Amino acid sequence: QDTTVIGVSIPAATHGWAGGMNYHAQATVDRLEEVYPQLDFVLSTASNAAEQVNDIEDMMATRDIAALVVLPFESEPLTGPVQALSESGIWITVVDRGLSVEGIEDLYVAGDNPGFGRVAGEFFTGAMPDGGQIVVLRGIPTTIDNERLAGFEEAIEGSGIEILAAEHGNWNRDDSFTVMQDFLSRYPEIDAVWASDDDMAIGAMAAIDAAGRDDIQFVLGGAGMKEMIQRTMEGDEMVPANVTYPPAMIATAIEMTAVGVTSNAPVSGTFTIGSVLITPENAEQYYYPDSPF
Amino acid sequence: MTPILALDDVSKHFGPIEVLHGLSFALYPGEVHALIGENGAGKSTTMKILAGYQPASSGRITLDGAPVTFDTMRAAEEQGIVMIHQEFNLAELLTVEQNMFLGRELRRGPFLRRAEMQRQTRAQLARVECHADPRALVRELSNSDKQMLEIAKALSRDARVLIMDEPTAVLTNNETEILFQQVRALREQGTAVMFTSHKLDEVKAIADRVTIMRDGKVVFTGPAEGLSEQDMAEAMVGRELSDLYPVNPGTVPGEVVLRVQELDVPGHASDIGFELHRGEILGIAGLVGSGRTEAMEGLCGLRPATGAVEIEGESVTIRRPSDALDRGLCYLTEDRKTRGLLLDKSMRENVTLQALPRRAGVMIDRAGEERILDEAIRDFDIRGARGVRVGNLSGGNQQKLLLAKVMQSEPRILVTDEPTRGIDIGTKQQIYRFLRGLADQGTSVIVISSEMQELIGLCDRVLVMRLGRITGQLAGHDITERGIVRLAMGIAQDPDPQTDSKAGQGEATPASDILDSDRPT
Amino acid sequence: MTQTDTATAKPARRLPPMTVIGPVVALIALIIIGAMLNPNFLGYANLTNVLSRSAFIGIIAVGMTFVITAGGLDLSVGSMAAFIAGLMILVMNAALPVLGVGLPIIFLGVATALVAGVIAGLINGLLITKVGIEAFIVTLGTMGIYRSLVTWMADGGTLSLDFGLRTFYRPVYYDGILGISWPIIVFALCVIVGEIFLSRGVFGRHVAATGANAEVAHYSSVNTTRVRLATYVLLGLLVGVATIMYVPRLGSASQTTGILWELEAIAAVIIGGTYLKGGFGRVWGTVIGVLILSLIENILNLTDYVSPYLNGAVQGVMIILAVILQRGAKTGK
Amino acid sequence: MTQTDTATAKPARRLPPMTVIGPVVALIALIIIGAMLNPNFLGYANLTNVLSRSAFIGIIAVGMTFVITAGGLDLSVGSMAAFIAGLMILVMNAALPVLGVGLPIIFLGVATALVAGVIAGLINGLLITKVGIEAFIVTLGTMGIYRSLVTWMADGGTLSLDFGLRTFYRPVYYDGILGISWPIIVFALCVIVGEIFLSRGVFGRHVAATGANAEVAHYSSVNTTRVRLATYVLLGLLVGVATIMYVPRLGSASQTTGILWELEAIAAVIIGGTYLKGGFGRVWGTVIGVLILSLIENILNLTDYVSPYLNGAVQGVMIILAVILQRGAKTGK
Ligand SMILES: Nc1ncnc2c1ncn2[C@@H]1O[C@H](COP(=O)(O)OP(=O)(O)OP(=O)(O)O)[C@@H](O)[C@H]1O
Ligand SMILES: Nc1ncnc2c1ncn2[C@@H]1O[C@H](COP(=O)(O)OP(=O)(O)OP(=O)(O)O)[C@@H](O)[C@H]1O
Ligand SMILES: [Mg+2]
Ligand SMILES: [Mg+2]
Repeated sequence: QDTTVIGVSIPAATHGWAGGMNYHAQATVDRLEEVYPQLDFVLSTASNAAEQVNDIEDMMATRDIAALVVLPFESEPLTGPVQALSESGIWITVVDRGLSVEGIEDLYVAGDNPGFGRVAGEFFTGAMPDGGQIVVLRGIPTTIDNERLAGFEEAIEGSGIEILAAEHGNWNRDDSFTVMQDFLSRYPEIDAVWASDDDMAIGAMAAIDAAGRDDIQFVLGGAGMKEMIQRTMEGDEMVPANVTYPPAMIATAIEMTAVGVTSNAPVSGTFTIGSVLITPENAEQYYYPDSPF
Repeated sequence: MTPILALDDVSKHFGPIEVLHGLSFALYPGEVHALIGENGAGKSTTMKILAGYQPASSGRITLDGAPVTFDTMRAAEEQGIVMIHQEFNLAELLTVEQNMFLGRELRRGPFLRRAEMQRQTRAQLARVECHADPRALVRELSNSDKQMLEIAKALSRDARVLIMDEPTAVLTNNETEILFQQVRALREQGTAVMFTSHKLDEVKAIADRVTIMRDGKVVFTGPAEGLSEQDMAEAMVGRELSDLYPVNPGTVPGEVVLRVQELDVPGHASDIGFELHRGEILGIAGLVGSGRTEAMEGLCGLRPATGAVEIEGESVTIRRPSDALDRGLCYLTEDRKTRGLLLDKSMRENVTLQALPRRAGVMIDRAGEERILDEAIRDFDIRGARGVRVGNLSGGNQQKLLLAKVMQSEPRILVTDEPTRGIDIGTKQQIYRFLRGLADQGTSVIVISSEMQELIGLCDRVLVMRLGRITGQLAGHDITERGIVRLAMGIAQDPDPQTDSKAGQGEATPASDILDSDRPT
Repeated sequence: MTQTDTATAKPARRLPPMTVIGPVVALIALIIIGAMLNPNFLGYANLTNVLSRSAFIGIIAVGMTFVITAGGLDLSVGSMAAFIAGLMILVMNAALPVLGVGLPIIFLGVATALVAGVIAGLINGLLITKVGIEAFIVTLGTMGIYRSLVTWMADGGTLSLDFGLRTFYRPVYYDGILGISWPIIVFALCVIVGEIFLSRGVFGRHVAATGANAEVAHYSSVNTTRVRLATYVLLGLLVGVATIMYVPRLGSASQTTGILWELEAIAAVIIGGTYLKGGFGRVWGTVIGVLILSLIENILNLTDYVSPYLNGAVQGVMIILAVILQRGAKTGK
Repeated sequence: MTQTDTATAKPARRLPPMTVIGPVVALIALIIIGAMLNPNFLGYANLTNVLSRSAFIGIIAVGMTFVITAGGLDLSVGSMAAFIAGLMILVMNAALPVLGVGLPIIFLGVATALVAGVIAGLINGLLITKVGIEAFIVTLGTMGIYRSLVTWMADGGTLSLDFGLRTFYRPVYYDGILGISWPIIVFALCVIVGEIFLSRGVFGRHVAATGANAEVAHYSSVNTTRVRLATYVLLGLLVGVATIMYVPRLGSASQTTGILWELEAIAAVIIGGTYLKGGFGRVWGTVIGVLILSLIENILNLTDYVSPYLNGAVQGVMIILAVILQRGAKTGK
């Protein structure tokens, strides 16, 4: 029996969210290989765009892939190579970050980065109707981070909420701990923190705890790390909410691709996985105790 | 006649310390000029100033009567002034040919003419009867080959002035003779040659004029004619020199303290066996490359070796130098620059380095170190500023420091390899007395030396090595140059010089010149 | 032979005073700048923050000073720290059901970190000294290996210490005595002991001798192999110590833990005046190097004058400037 | 005494054969492993891919061979490549309205890259040779600076070449002559010219002499300052060349471009047998080093035996093994 090979190319686990995404990719591949004996998967992780292009080229040249699930490290550099694959008749599933040319992919499972920022911003305007002073921790300098911040700024415009400062915490607990410590030294009065990511929120909260500051009302993270969801669920006032950006979207994409390749089910199109606000009320729905993230 | 190159009232100081005081000195075409003096007198410094390697602090340098300043060595070299340094000036990782032509490669456009350079290198080396392969790495050469390479390199530069700083220190008599032939040829062509040496017989043999320095001043300049070795020595040292070698008390040697059997140093020496008695000075003679150094380094745990070693009746295993040191066995290397001293460190750190674990335990007592250094400077008459980087000490003073360093670990068996290389005659005398004094106090001493007179004058007994094996031993009045040479050349397998004197004559042609030079002790 | 990159002719003086004053001046300049830019800069809280978080790199840099002085280099320390942190967390979490929350489990964690550090140092050291491969290559290799192992142990995610345990262990980072936090105390101890041993101990002398000229050291009965090995083991041990301080801070380890710590530690050592080619090192200089690096970051976070995108550029310029200041004397000639 | 015992004179071997055979054996072993694991490994498509993408690091590593042989080091090349790529893209995009799509704008981009590379190399070189700071520190500093600058130029995101321009420029990476792609051709040219100049050129000889013993070289009238400066400029130029090949491939530059290239290039140089301390280098060895590194990555992509989390570990082990193989002879003693 002929096996069909599906390539999965994703960024390496260089921060918590990506780690979760890696976990889901790996788990899905393992599971689907059992479910579909006729399918074979190639999973590779890259730590920059050039490496990801290498991986894709290798899949193409040596593994005869019939479909590619790709979460582009960056959109621009991956567009050309993925387009080349698409033109040679390979099924393309793009996840999270769209390519810069439309119509290349057969299936697009999209995260919504501006939406992620906007939902967070809307939470802030709701939680701080009288305005206030906040600090922002940003991720690794990338287009994604820029989009999120833009969405956030747009949402809080005119609400009286003022961003005192924004520095890069690189989606990293240690870096955000450091940055937050310094923010605390710098500003005697901070009302809230948009940490934009749960790893960074953990670092920031550790710094706030250690400083014993009680002026900060809450820290909003993002991406739905299980520890943070749990705290929201339990009604922790520091963590009143979260914004989803599920790393599990890669699992959805791989599954749909497997279905698309093995059957004639109509799976092509665009599936946007919007960011939603998690509050103590709906937190239970988003709590996956078994995920590493 | 105007001198080619002259110094006029030149002074030189390093920081606050003045090492040359108002030196005046002239070098004429077609002469061989020897510059001699005690260690640290300033010979090397003078030469470096002449050759443009270092600027003078004050005074004038004149070339063909006109004042010059050499900004770079290149400028000096363009004027035909070439210098051979006291320290090797070769890049060890490069080949012979690369070193020979370094900085003046033969080229065709941007490319090298390697075949031509190799050919010329071979030719230049042949001139000084050196047979090193032009493609060999310099670090694989013996010290004497390195020196011959430096000489060949200097000779190849068509110098008007050739300055050589102790060129013969690591050379054999034979090689020295080859060098001197070249020097005589240069003299014929009108080249001015200047050199230093602590071997006064060489000075006597080749120099036309002699300049003697003491403490950074010229104390004598004049024709070599009529100047005896004794005169030179006394002018250098500034005191009367009695017998160079100490009196051998001739006491009966004590019990055996070191017994070596079947010592093998792979690739260098094999089946080395001998005994060493308490209070004895044992010489080891042999041609260069006969494996003396390697055999003793093997014995002292400095390189891999196998064999049975007994110290003071106890069988011992020596795997690393610290094992040897624990047994009171200590080795003084022949190569002070790369194996002996940390050139970038001060005297204090060097002098205590070997003895530290024994003397200090865990922490170092700085004040104690300073005291040790005081003593060492006094006992070994080390001259040079106290805080100076050891690499800036004069060559001879480095050698004295090395000796002081080794003595810090209070060896009961001391192996010295070429202990007087580059040492002035006055200090040599002190070192000989020192070694004899050690022996008298019950220390056993092994002396490896390429100077036969030294072995004859100093040792109670001499072992001779050839091709990595001991070929015989001589004791007491049998220690003669003739006897040593025979064993070293493999002419006589029997240590008794009488029985084979006829048998050896036939094939001894290569050694005949040395046999003729045999002098009574 | 060790040929210094810069020096052709060597100055006759031993150490130009600038190499001593340089780093201190740079540090003072930074402190003044910081104080001018932000009044809180010199406050107790900020200074404690900066010093505490400098402690990890600082402790590692003390060990790195020994390694570099002996003529070596270690690129693996950052990954090693991440790996040890991950291992510690795994071991403590696994032992929790048996030992429960309490001092014994902390000691188990501490022991794990120290033993793992020593073994990791030993592996680097043996490959370098016994197998005879360049330190650069060995530690580049182990850097990849440890980084990869921690990713694998964490399944690509984050390893987190059990919450109860974390609460119990936390004070090791945040508390202290007399208002001085533990990391600062441990750092200070490492520095004092390190400085004394490097500048006045026989071991330190042997380290410098080995770095200055290994052959001379060998002929002086110094067991250079053992000395070099010991520096790597010491460094491994100190990475372990740093990790013991690091884990209670956030209670987690992931593949981003300790990234670029190696470069920061090496930079601190060199800014402090230790010779990269070996032969001379000083621990107190390293401390100043560490503080300079931390303060630059701190000052950048305390001000808005520089686009956050350019933080790296400012750091780069400052590192070069700090060293220029120190090498001032050399440049002069 | 009299004359040398010729019998013990060493044969004039140049290099222990293992240092020559070692890297080649490692490479062949990898090729065999690859071929066994996947039948497509030796296919035209895969080989072209591997060789083309090796070209960037390869071209840079050729320059790095010169720098290291002269006793230097450059940690900034990866960031420098990112910076130059960013600059090239900015310049080309800005010139587009004036020049339009066509060869002139490509030439403008090429010129930008080459000039920027030379200037960047010059800056590193001048700081190292004239100001006299350790290469490690200077290039660590400039590494941060370039990385930061590219982030800043891209405003934290990605700089992208105009799409039309990209389509026009793309063939520079993907096309070639006689089925050999341009990057491979350019790489091969750099290697051949580099090898000839290093092993047979006057410049190469001076580079080796400077690295072997700068003092001796200086006393032999080699202008060591200029030689060292020239190696950094050459490296900068080659980084420019590599960037010219890189930009058409991805059409973009961001702060992740060229990350860790410096370590990869240095590793390739050392695996190839060049001495990290300087004095001896060989370009052909570097090529083998580059290929070994690329093939390891390629082979890891060809198979599923290793968890992707452990790729780094496998690479680390392989790098160390490759060097052990080469140093085999040394270990023997
Ligand atoms: N670069 C330097 N810095 C400081 N002192 C120096 C330097 N070079 C030489 N000296 C000192 O100058 C003095 C003269 O040294 P020099 O090398 O000229 O002696 P020398 O006559 O050649 O002795 P030797 O016979 O031992 O070679 C010594 O005291 C030495 O320590
Ligand atoms: N540093 C070195 N590197 C490589 N080879 C060396 C080195 N030193 C000596 N050799 C080689 O080892 C051999 C024996 O050494 P060496 O000449 O030191 O013997 P020796 O009998 O001690 O003579 P001497 O002490 O007179 O030089 C020689 O052929 C020499 O070429
Ligand atoms: Mg001298
Ligand atoms: Mg010898």
